[in-house]
Amino acid sequence: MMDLIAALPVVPLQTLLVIPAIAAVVLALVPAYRIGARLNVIASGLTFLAALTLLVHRPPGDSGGYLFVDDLNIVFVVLGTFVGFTTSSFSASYIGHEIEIGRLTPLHLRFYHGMYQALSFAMNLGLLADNIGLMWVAIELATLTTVLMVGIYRTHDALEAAWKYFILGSVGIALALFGTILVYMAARPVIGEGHDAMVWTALVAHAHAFSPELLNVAFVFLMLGYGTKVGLAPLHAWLPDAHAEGPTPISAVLSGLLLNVALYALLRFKMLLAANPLAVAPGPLMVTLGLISLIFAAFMLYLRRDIKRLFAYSSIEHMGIIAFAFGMGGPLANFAGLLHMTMHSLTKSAIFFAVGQITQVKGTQRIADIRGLTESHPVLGWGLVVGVAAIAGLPPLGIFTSEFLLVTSTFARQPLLALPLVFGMVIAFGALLMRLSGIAFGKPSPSITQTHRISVLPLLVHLALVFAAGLWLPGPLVAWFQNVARMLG
Amino acid sequence: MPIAWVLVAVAALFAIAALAPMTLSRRRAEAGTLIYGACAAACTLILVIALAALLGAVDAGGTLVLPLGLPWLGARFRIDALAAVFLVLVDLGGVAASLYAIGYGRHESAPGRVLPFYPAFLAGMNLVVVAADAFSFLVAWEFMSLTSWAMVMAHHHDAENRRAGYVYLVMASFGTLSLLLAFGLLAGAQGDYAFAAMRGAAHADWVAGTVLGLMLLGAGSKAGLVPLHVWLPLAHPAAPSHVSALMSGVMTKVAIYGFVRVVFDLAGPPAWWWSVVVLTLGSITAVLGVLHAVMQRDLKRLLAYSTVENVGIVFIGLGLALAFKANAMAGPAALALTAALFHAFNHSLFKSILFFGAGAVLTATGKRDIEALGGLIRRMPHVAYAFLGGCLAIAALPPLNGFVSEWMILQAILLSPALPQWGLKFLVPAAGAMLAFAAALAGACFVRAFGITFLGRPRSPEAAGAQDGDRWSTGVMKTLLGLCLVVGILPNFVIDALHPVSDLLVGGAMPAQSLLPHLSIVPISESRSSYSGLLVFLFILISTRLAIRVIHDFASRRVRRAPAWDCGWPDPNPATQYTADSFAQPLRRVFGPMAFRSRIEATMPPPGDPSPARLVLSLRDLVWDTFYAPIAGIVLAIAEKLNHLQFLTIRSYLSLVFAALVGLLLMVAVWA
Amino acid sequence: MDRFALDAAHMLAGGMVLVSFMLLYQNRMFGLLNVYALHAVVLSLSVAWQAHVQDAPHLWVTATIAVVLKAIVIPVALRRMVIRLGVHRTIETVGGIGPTMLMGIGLVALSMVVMLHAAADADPIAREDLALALSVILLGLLMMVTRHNAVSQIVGFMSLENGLILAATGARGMPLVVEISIAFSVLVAFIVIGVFLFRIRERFDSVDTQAIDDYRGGRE
Amino acid sequence: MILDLLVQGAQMILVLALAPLLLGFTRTVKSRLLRRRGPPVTQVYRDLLRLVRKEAVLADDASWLFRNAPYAIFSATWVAAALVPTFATGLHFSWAADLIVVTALLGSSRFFLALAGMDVGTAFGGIGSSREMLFSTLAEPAMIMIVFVVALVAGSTQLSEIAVFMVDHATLRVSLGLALIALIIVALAENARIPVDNPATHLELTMVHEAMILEYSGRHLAVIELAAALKLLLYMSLIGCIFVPWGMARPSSGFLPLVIGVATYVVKLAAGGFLLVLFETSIAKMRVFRAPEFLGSALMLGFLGTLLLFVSRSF
Repeated sequence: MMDLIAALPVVPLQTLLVIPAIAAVVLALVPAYRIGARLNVIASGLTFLAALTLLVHRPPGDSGGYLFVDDLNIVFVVLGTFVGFTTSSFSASYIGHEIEIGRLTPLHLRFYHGMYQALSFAMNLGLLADNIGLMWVAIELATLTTVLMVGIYRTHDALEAAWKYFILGSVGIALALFGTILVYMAARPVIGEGHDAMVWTALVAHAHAFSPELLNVAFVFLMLGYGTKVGLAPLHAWLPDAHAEGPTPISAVLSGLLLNVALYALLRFKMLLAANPLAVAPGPLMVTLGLISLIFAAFMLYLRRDIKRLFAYSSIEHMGIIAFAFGMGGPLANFAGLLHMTMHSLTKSAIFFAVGQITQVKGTQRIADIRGLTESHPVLGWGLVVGVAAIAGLPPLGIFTSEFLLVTSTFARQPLLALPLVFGMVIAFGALLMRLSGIAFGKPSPSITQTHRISVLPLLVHLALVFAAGLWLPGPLVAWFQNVARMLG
Repeated sequence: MPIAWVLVAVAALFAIAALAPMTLSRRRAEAGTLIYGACAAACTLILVIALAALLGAVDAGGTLVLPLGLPWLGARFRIDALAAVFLVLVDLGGVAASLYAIGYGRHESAPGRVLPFYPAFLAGMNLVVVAADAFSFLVAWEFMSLTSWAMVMAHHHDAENRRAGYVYLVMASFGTLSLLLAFGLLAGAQGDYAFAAMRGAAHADWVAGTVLGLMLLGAGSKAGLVPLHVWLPLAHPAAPSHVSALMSGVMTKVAIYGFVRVVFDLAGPPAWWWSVVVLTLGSITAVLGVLHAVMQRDLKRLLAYSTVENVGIVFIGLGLALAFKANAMAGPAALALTAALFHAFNHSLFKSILFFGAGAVLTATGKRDIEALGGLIRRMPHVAYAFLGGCLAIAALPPLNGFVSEWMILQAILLSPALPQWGLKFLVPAAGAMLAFAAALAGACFVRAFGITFLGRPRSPEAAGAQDGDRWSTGVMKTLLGLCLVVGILPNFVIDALHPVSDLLVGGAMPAQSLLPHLSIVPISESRSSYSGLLVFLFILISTRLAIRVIHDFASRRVRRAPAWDCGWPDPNPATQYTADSFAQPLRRVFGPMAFRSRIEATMPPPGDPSPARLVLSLRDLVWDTFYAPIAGIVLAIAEKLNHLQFLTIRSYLSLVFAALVGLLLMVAVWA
Repeated sequence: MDRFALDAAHMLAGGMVLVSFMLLYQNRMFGLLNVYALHAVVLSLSVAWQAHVQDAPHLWVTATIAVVLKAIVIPVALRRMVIRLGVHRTIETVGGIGPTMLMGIGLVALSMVVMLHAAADADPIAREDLALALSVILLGLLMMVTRHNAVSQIVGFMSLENGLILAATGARGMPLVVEISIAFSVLVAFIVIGVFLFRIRERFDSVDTQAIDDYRGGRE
Repeated sequence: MILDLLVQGAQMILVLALAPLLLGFTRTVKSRLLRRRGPPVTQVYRDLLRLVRKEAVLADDASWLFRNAPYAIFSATWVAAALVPTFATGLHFSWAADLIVVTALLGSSRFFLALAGMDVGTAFGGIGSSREMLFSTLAEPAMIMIVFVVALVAGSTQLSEIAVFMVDHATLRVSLGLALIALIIVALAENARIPVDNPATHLELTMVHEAMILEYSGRHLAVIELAAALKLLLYMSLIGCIFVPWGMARPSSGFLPLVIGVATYVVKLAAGGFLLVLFETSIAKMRVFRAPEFLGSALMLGFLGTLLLFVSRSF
């Protein structure tokens, strides 16, 4: 076994960027949307495989200090590419139906697929970048591509959502860039002018010598800039609309990947600050924003009438929990944060897979018009029930584990912080369950089409993973996470 | 190693649950029989193991660690005396319910929504009891809630049931989160979640006190402690009857297990004021529960409320045990604890009978409203017979088992003047009065329940055309009744079986009972008090036979059937019978105003006007009005307020960002 | 570095702040666009000066981009759009010009306090530039927040970008990648804005974001 | 041993034999007090015999419960009565059950009586049962409180022990006084005496006990009547054994004490019966919904007594 692994070729990091980049160009040119969809799946699959090899062989970062891998970003890369892969296979069947009912034209789809690969290119770049400037560029690219995809339906609401996303996003861009500049300013006296002063590895190495005040100001800007992308309240405004109005696969990608990438950037800079003893601890800031987002989103869940918006808000809520966890810091909380993030990506994208088909078979996104799914579409219905149970943190599903660790460790360390946390969780649970019992139970509402079998697969795969993780976490993964948790301090 | 076998059986239950859907799709007809039969077998296995472990036939010590759950901890399972007792309780109920369901399940309208969850539910309850670390305990605990919720939602077309399920699961997860906090405190910042470690660690007073509070919230909400009981009378009736029986008879006991496990075992030595809290809550729960029960018209809801009452009685016993334990009075503590556990066991027996009976009535007539029943004793003699027995037992009448446990609790109360604390001196007799009051009310409640449902004349055509329960159900009910009787007349052996538990938890035990003359039980000393169920039973038996014999020898045997006399005004119309509401009227008139803020509007037509007079009766659940309605209102109000943020203009969103930025910059400026 | 270079850099950066205030002061559409052009010009001057002082040739590129794109192309394009879409020529503001100006002054003070305090050990020129750049950024943001219609919001956003460039150029030896990214982002930003304005125009006759926001009554 | 068994048996027979006599005695005395000649003391025996000889008329839809309830009622009451020491303490089976059990046994007989009342499905039966249960919800806790008082004073719930204790250290205690009053109130209510209920009434709307047995006739009625008589006797002897326990024979103490015991017992019963009648003739029956307050006062008294004992053992 081991020698087999050893026999695997060392895949240079660039492949993770080259595959999607080429695919983007190709897909933009392929006229037939079915082929395009397949190619999309294949490309994403290849990217995922390439990412998997990182687990066994870790190629050295390139000499120029542009790309690098460490434990932290491998976690994100593998997770991201996997979700990207499953989502692409879901989208393959999703868009088929969109074409049938004529919401999209093949021309749109060329654009769509191109953008999809461009997005995954941008996200991989952002995750692997060793240069904070490069990371910034990548994340902005990712934002812009998603903006374009959110607007793809060209309905009034879609455009308006995209517009809002774009404006708020670009302000976020600006703030994040200023933060980056400040970090450079802080690094320059120590590392010296030029490229090195933006290389992550070098930065962390010398962070202790940086001017703490400058770092504080920088983190304020970075927190707000990237926090906008993470969707933390009060910077969240773009998120619900973008989720609700874009094509559902994009909603899945947004919740499952993009938020994580932004979060990753935040974590990087948090580590930078943590490395500097004199700088203010970034923890309290993240904890505060996390709690605000959690409780705010929890209350917002109650009056939602649009099913996709509902789950978008639940994404805000969970981002809040994750930010809270990382803000708390410490081995347990960080572990919980990582686990929660992973589980949330899997679960939330699974939910959006289900929601995508539900909206297609019921022909509406209005929660009030969707009833009795467990009766009319058992697989979808129970799939949604399991998904919501998972997202609500019920055992034996993955998120329960992370919430267990988070709540218990927090209450033991900071009892007063645990109370608002639990409060928010209960409130959110009440809302989600209220909606669920309406959607999944009761007399079925009329449906316009039947569900297509194939696209149930990604949903089931994700749920199976979440379920397995709730019962049993593989040892290596745990060691890995604990390792990263220690890294995060 | 017994624990291994238990886990095997649990795994088998999970397997059954997993196979249920395909069994359903294949051979729909026998699916129920197969699955319930298999469940019964698995539960029997666990039951045997647990009994063996309890009676010391096998050595149950030792923790089994599976590589599941938290990776660095593993899932730990262990059977100690306490666990063994509750395993017996759980699986006795499980076996009974499964066998009953073999017959009852045939009438289930939506088997697909019950069969897959039922085995999982059983498995969950078993796992809670054997879990030996916080994580697996909580997973099993919440899994138990989840599966039972799924079965509450089985008949989901009825909006009432959906509401019940909603309230239930929200309360359940609230409870779980409080348990989470409790375990967080016990585990400490290092996060050592194994029970062994928690037991070993020394906890500060405030920690232990907080843990007690959290347990009352967490376990109390699941057990149905007032004011956390509101979900119970909604959810228990909503589920299919055999599941209701499990939820009422067994799941509440699992909750009690959780409470006992943490408060008596893990949280360290109790402070005396703990008992004040527990006793107060217990007494209030007992009385309020039964008062509500007397007023109910829905048979299953009545039973659910009476479950609340019995949980209260158990908690009274636990409170006494805490008081004695805090004052290092091992003997009395053992008596109180034994009594509490004994009552929990008894309740699981007769509450199962009663819910089974309710289920049989429901299938036979399709009605849960007792106002529409009546006269079933003639149509369903077997069910009626078992149900009557259950009523006698739950009304704490000798020689059945309900009486013994309550008698023991009273004996424990009689020992409490020795307690030094003044607060307890005042509280304990009050608790005793409440207990007696609750018991008496329970008598009234079940006279009403049985009398209206089974006696008199049928009040609806369905009731008139009812068929008796099938062989399985009636068989199970009668067996359980027999068990009630045996336990009632031979309590000695149960008490001795509970010996190791009290040793484990309060470091003392009642004197051994089995070998006393005439099999009587003696809580403390012969001169204080003693009770021999066997003798009383024989007495009654002999005197009854004697009376009958004498009468039949010397009296005339002639019997004539005639219309009822009824003071000379017999009226064949069943509507002239006393109704459930009119039966409850005197009690309502005495206790209603304070307990339910009951109001009656009577509108009389003027004299000479033939139109009917109407009487509108309104009862309110004060707990709901005072706690839950406001909370719900507040939450929705806040949601409404915040919801405006959904409709702001982009500019206002930007100004939010702007404000955040400026605020943070100011902060930095001020700090740095 | 000699005194004069420092003062000149200050002068230019300060000039940008001043122009930002002028932007805030404007209440006529065309006036706004003109002032924005001026803003871009000053920016390019300052960038050029930095290029000269730091003798960093690549900064000249940035300077030219600034002049060409921001001082000429964009204002012209926007002016066209305003005319074609018939956006009404006055800018309605939130809470009047006066208070806005006051707030602006407060923001400048804030940024001074923050940066001068924070970057105490950075070299003086960079420090001053950062302080002024931050104030430009904040003023740009303030403008976006206090203006109702899309064009002036876009202008506000772009002045914000100018502030960024000022900051970036102020930071000595900041690698090329950054300018590229800025130019690139501004470019994309503008294109996308253009695309959006166009699409939005398809749907209704005004690019007033207020109108967009009005349109969404009752969706939820 | 044998003697003990004999004594126990004798007691069971004795109570059975004396019960109707006591009832008849009270009736006679009552009518005398009311200046009537009244029936002879043995009238109750005759009534019972007549009823036994008559045929039993069952309502059309009376169930098996209706036919068996009388025996259950009777046996429960009888056992209870047999467990209360009358003329001798330390009865052989006394430790088989204590005062609480006695209370509970009476409870079960009431349970069956109430069910029997509802079986035929007449309005009157229902009224009777519901009111009976209402009274019991107050009378039973009161009884338990009384048990508490006595048990805390005597340190036992065993009637024999209590009796012995009372004889040995006879002291005046406030609590005991309260308990006595409470017990009398409970006894009046339980035996359907004035002022709670009127054993002689046939004005339907006011009756409680009579309403429940309205449908009974023949031997069933006889058994129930006998049970009622037993109950009266039981309460009398209960009061006697707790509060005036003098003259009882100690366990296995020769023959003479037994004779004395029986004699004193009869005297006690007579006195009790006379006092009861005196009380009844001197007050009027109260409305049904005053009764709960009446019983509630008993509960309060009992609780007060218990509280006093808990708070300090010197009362």
